[in-house]
Amino acid sequence: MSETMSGKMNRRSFLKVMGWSTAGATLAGCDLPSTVTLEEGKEDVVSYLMPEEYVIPGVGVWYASTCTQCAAACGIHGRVREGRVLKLEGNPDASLNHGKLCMMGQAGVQGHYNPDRITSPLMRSGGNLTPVSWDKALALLEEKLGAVNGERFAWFTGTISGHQAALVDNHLEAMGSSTHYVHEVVNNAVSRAVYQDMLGESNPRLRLDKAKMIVSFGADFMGASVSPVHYAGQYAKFRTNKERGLLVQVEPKMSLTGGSADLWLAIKPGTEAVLALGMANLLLNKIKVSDAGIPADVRSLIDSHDITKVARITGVAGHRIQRVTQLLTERSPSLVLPGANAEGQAQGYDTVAAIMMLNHILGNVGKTIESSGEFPFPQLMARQGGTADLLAFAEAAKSQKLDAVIFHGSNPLFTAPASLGLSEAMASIGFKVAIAQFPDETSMAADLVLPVNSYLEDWGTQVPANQGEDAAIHVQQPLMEKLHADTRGFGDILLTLLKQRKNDEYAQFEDYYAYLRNAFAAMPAGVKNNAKNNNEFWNTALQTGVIKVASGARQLSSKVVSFAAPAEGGAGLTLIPSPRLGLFDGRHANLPWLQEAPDQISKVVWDSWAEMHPATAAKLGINDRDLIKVSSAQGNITLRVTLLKGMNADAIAVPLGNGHTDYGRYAKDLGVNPLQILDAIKEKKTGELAMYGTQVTVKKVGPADDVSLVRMGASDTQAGRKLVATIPVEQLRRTEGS
Amino acid sequence: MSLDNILNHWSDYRKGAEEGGHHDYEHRWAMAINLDLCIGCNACSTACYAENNLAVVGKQKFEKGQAMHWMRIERYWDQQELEHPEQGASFLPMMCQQCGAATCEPVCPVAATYHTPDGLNAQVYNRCIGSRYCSNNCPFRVRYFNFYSYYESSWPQPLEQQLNPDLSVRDKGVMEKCTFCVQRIRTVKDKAYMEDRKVEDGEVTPACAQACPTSAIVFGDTMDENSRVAKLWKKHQVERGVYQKTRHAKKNADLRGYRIFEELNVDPSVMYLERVREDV
Amino acid sequence: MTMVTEKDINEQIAWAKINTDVLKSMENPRPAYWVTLAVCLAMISTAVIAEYIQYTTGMGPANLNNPHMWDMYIATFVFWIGMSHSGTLLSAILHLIHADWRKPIYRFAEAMTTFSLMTAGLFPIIHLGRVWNMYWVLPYVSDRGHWPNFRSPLVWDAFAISTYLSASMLFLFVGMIPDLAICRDNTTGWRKKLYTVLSLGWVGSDQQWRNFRKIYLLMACFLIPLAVSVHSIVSADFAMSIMPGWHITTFPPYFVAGALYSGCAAIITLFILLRYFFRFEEYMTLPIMEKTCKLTFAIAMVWTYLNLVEFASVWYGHDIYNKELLIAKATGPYAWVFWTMIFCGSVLPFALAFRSLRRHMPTMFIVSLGLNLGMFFERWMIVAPTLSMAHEPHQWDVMWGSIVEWAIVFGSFGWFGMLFLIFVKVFPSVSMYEVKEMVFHRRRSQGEEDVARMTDHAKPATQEGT
Amino acid sequence: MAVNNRLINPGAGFARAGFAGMLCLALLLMSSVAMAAKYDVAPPSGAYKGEDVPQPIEFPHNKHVKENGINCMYCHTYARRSKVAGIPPTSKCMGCHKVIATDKPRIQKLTKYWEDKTPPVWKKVHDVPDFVHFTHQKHLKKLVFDRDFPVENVKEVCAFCHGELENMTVAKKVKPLNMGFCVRCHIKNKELGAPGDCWKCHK
Amino acid sequence: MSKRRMMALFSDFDEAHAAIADIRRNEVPGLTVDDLTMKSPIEHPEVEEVLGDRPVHIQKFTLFGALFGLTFGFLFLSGAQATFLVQPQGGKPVIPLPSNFVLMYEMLIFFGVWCTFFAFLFLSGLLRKRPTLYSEKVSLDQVAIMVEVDDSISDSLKNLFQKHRVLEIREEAV
Repeated sequence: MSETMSGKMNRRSFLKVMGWSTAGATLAGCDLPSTVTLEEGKEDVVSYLMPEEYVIPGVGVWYASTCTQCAAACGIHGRVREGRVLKLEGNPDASLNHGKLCMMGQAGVQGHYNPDRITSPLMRSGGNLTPVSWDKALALLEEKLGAVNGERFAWFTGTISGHQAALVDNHLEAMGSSTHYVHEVVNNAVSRAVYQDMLGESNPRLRLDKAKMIVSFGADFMGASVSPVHYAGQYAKFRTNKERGLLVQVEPKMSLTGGSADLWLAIKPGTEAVLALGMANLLLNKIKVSDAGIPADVRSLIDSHDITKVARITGVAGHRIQRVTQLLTERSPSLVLPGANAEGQAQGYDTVAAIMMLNHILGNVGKTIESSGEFPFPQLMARQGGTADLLAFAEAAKSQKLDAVIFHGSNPLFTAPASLGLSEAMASIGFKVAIAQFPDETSMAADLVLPVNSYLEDWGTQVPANQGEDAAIHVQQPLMEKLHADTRGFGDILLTLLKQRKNDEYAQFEDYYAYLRNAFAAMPAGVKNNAKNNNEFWNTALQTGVIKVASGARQLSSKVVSFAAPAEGGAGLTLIPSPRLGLFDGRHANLPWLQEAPDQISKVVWDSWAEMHPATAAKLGINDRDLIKVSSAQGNITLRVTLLKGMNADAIAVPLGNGHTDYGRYAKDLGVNPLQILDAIKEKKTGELAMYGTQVTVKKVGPADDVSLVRMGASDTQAGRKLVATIPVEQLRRTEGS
Repeated sequence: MSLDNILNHWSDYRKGAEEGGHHDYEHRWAMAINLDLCIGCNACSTACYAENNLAVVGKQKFEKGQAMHWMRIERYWDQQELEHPEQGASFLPMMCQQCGAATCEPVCPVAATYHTPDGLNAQVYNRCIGSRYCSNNCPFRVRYFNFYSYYESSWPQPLEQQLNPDLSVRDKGVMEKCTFCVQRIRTVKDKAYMEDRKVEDGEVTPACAQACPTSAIVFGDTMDENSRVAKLWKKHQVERGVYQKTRHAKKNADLRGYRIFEELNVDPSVMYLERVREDV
Repeated sequence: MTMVTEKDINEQIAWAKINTDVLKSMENPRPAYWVTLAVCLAMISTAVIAEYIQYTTGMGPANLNNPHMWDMYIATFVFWIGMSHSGTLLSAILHLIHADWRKPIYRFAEAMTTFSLMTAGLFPIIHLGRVWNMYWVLPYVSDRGHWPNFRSPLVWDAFAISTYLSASMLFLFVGMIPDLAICRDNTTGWRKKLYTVLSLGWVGSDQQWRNFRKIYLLMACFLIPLAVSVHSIVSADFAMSIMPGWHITTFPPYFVAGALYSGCAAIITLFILLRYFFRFEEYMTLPIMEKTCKLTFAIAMVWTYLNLVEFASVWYGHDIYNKELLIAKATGPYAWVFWTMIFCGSVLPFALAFRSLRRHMPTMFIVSLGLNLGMFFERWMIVAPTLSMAHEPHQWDVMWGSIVEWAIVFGSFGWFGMLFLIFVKVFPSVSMYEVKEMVFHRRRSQGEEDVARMTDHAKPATQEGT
Repeated sequence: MAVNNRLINPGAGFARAGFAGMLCLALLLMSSVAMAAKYDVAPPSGAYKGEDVPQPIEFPHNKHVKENGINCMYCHTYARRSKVAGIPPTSKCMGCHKVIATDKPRIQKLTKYWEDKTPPVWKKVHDVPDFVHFTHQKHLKKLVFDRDFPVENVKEVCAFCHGELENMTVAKKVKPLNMGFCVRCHIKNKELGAPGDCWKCHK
Repeated sequence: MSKRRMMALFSDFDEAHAAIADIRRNEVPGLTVDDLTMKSPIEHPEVEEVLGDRPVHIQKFTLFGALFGLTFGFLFLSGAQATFLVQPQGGKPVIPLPSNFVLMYEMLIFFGVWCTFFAFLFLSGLLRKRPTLYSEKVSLDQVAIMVEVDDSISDSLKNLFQKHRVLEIREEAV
């Protein structure tokens, strides 16, 4: 790959190819043939030194790779022309995303070409980070990591998988440590725990496409979730099935998925379990579905949740609950999904368990919830994260149990609630290394920053935690030469780290590319799909970007775990720090396309804002676009409010993403970060952070202002026009059959 | 020559849209967008930014209404009277509808926008003098004007390396709009020409249709009867041409296909399929 | 009740006095003149700075945006085009119908026509995104085989305005030739040289007068349909579109009426100013003022009628977009502009129906300014609300312009003022030869036998009103 | 055919000389088309006096083309496969010049480039603006391959726009390559299917 | 025989009128009305009673200009449209009659006006050198009669002028 790129056109000539300057435009308008506007000898053109046969100037070539914009790891194709990657699209060979790509994936190129990337190693000296050479940086690493006690060393990453994950494990082992904090703000860690306990598998396949009805308890599966493109593809099938699927979304704040629901119900935050119990009550006691496998304590909990009580607590009308429950039995198989709102409570585990119990009662397990099988390469599987590790890390840092930490792919200083006191705690860690692409909060607090290649210039393998129809390893290959001379691949850095510890073992690998070639060669023949030799296997893998692996068969169990009686929601306003498909947990705040893409529901751009129900706002004397102060016990944030009916009256939502104090020109000092004011409540069973459990008070501090809060779209209604026409499903059945 | 030409082809030159216009169309690119599948996720819009060198204008200019999103997702709330939007939102991907009888065309003083033999509503950036009449006469409001020169501000180095060399970066004073990714059409047509064959259905996919996670957007050539889009148009009995024609063509009023502002007789090339609602 | 019939002009006025009075008005500007000119120049320079900003940075600083691709620039363009119609009306129509009371006032009205056209012509250029390519709208020979789009009302505008500008300038110029000869004969220095060139060698021979009469008649015949067509074409900029509030059949007559209306209002304003500053009381007499006012009132009622027709047809029509827009105009954010327009355009002109008011110059001055304001708002109400509330509700927006935009709009008034101020000091703003003709014919028609002795300087010029 | 007949505007001549001139021009055009019947392509007309462009290596086109009879597409190999003709990769030069004329200073310079692994930075001589979509491959297909024009004589077709490079050393622009130049040729060759649609070239 | 140019200034039109009437009645032998020119500060169509009908040709040029504008307009527009087929149609014909008529109308007036103007310049003898025999009074309030006569009849002509209370007679030799 890198050979093909060596003869790329020189950069200046690109600029000229692209730039349509004012002067050019003006001259181009000139009409007289005598004043020829095209000058010869002004532009440079650099020939290839020795081109590959398939590289033709002026013709774009698509290369397969893997997206790392979120943890889903979709397969991508990148269009490369004259040595530059221009556009990313989904890889049709990847069964995870079937050639589709979400907005975050599309914007990957902007991360790659971002003007604010770190372009050389930075070392802290005299309080400031100053550029140093790699030699110096590596020498410091060698010195510091050599001196550290293995037990006081840790890695802190985001979701990580594939061979990089294996190498991280190896490095930890070489260091004599076992502490690998994996942190993701957008996660389903609590659900995974429940799945593990109830189904015997933490990442079962959720077959939305097989369901005839979905009841989602705030699962924003098409929005900011663990694999949005995959589930959106399944949703499309769910909707276009012979019998059009019915989506009921129950959540306190309308999510992207909620926007597409047939029935959207605003539930009081924190009362999801009550509703689930109420529905179970109806199923068992009214519809008389069998209660096989339900423990007695749970059964009595169910019986104590009669419909009137449930309706009162949750704020969901009784007849709605009855109707939805009725439909669930009529439209089998169905699927009941727990979402972030259900998980992020002090009793998140109980809530998810109550919700998943419905699947058990309805007999969905095995029908719409399938086993994802035994993945044959456990060492490559994704290390999925949550917020528990963040809390653990903060704890460890505070109690001074860490001397050296390497950060990669996660930004805990941004995502940690201020109440954890992480920034102070981290100061106690003697040596903090950030392997980072951007100057984010965490890397700017590190003692040593190693600039890493973007995923479009790097080698790697990714294993999606939630696999598509076929289990696969996704290959990540550089789509172009490094943009900045002084950045290095993550795998290469890992190898360097390992060579510093166990040189004899890793000296044979010149670089990560060599390591991967070797690792691929060592893969069992079954995976190689009858490739004649290792080279052919390698080339095929690069070409398709996907190595399909047959996963071993496995059966799901379906048992209901015991759980405690659920809480009944907070008394005041509950803060919902909602992640958006786009800026996600804030990692994409530096991508201007995503900042300029309006929020799907509230249509706000380039800002942070609070969403409230008009009735709540009226009670508090707040008008649309007012400046408000949202205060929790931990602090407050000041931002503008946008009134949205897609809210429960007891909730106030502040989307995540903005509020960076560092992160390049597009993100810095824009908006506020609601994570900062979260209470550090722990989920009782899993130790995750209960992100949706913070009670806040809201006060108006400033008048409405049209200019400060920018919303796309002038009208909330179609004003009598036939823009989005709607038909009842019966009509669809009439015309297109069912 | 002119006089000859006029006399010989007079009747041709007097043909309007009703008789198919003066073009012998090579293609008539069209779309069908299933609103029941549109989840409003913005993937299409972002893909459009990536493909078509769209400028990012920033908060202030966005506030002024100077954003450049060729493809925008409009979000409407129906059932305003309810306390909560119980049927969710209504999303509408809106881009240039490539009208057959486009109102933007006849008003351009310099013929910078015109109809191509591909059935596209072309915008020749170099010819545009920025009178903005086209945009004023567009009922869909999908033409975007370069109120500033965005080259420096929108693509600070090295972001400009991402720019697609297959189409221009527009400078200030120029109108622009969705082109159905004409550069992709052009590439595919060139390829087909080099291979002495016709363009196949599915060979051209605009960035938005390509990206759409739910495949709500179907793109193709309505002149190719076997194309997916032609079949969809036919199935939903939406015909090209003016309102009266279409209305009479529609024998089954229950069918979901419709075109926005059909009554304005602009003959859009985008057919939407109605969103389906199930009352619970 | 007996009405005192006053004479339009004192026919006893001596011809030499006419020459002296008018020529005197062209000399020795008073301080007030320089101050006004300086104000105009200041307005122009502000506008030039604004235009420079706009030229270098794009149309953005004018706060134009997606729904409001046009705004005050086009409204002001229409305003000035409308303003230009009065000169033609007074001159050509009244000439054709032999209403000789036009004679003392048509010259400045025609000058106003030309200058407002020159002002109006700037706006389509200013509002272009790529000004440097504006010549592309003209059908010129190109190596590339390009032509403009003759279907576009903007191209019609280019044709119509250039035709109208050249025709009205010619009309003004031709009508001024005998006066320029007078100037030539009574001046020295650079003025003499200028007038010698401009008078084209006019000597007043019978052959010249005969041809003069013909060309004047012919041009008047051309100008009337031209004037009507020009504003119809300007209305086509809107009426040819499909936008609600623009796509209206009555627009051409409505525009023409509005044009004549605003033109007449401006004539009254300038009439009063000239009369006051140049002491033209003997020429710009109250009876002429009254006639102008009556004409204005008549046109105001035509305009009001057409307005009501438009409202009614929209109200009873089936076009929901149009109807919505009408309601929004009257009740939405632009309501104050709309109702000011209605007040100034339809209520205020009733002041013209009162003789005592008509004859009270300060009142008339204020009323005429009110009418002008109303007509300016009318143009605003044509352009802006449609754009702010068209078919697509997602793109609705209300816009109030920016400093840059308003600076250019105000600057256009300075530009017009400057042109007019230069004109009144360089060219005779009252037609001397025609006033003489008027006096001559009036005397003759009254059967005065003693039409001789026009050189009798001894005869006192009766002060009007005494 | 019906389309092509009417695609292009010969109207530049129209206003150029009024009605009479129009008719004359029609005759002229027809006759010029007739004269070009040998190739059934009417080559574009127009001349331009280009500047001398200094190049890192003074490449002698005449030696390669005229004396050695090397086909244009041997070096500019992308012309038939892409929109750009491409500058030959250094490896291609070295293919011959590893052994041929290695004593010449120019070749030594070339060898230095090769050894340094830095291709020479040439200056673009024939350039169309960045907003123009011009494809060599389609022109070659239409003018050479589809016409059964002898490929060995392709230089005659190349010369339409690039001039007679066999008589030049370093390439020099001798045709204007502006829009009028393109359009005039497309008008003349409308029978051959030269398109007149703006969006064929403007991007 | 030598000739001389004479200019007689009258204080008003009626006297000049009477003088011309006398000349018309051949009161000065060898001089006809066709030889004289009247100059006046304002237009006096009444003078035609005695000067006789002198033809005016401007309107012919006007007609020509108007017709030219009309035909040229149509041919030009449709010619350009028919050869420039990227004409943005918007579903309308390539040669749209309504808009072409509008432009033809404008061109009719445009060419009409300019032809008329140039005809005026040409036919009124403007843009020529002014005769030296000229009085500024003519542009003020006096009426002049210009005549070029043989010396032989100059005296009788002067007498005639005197009879009509001429204010001043200027003469110059040719």
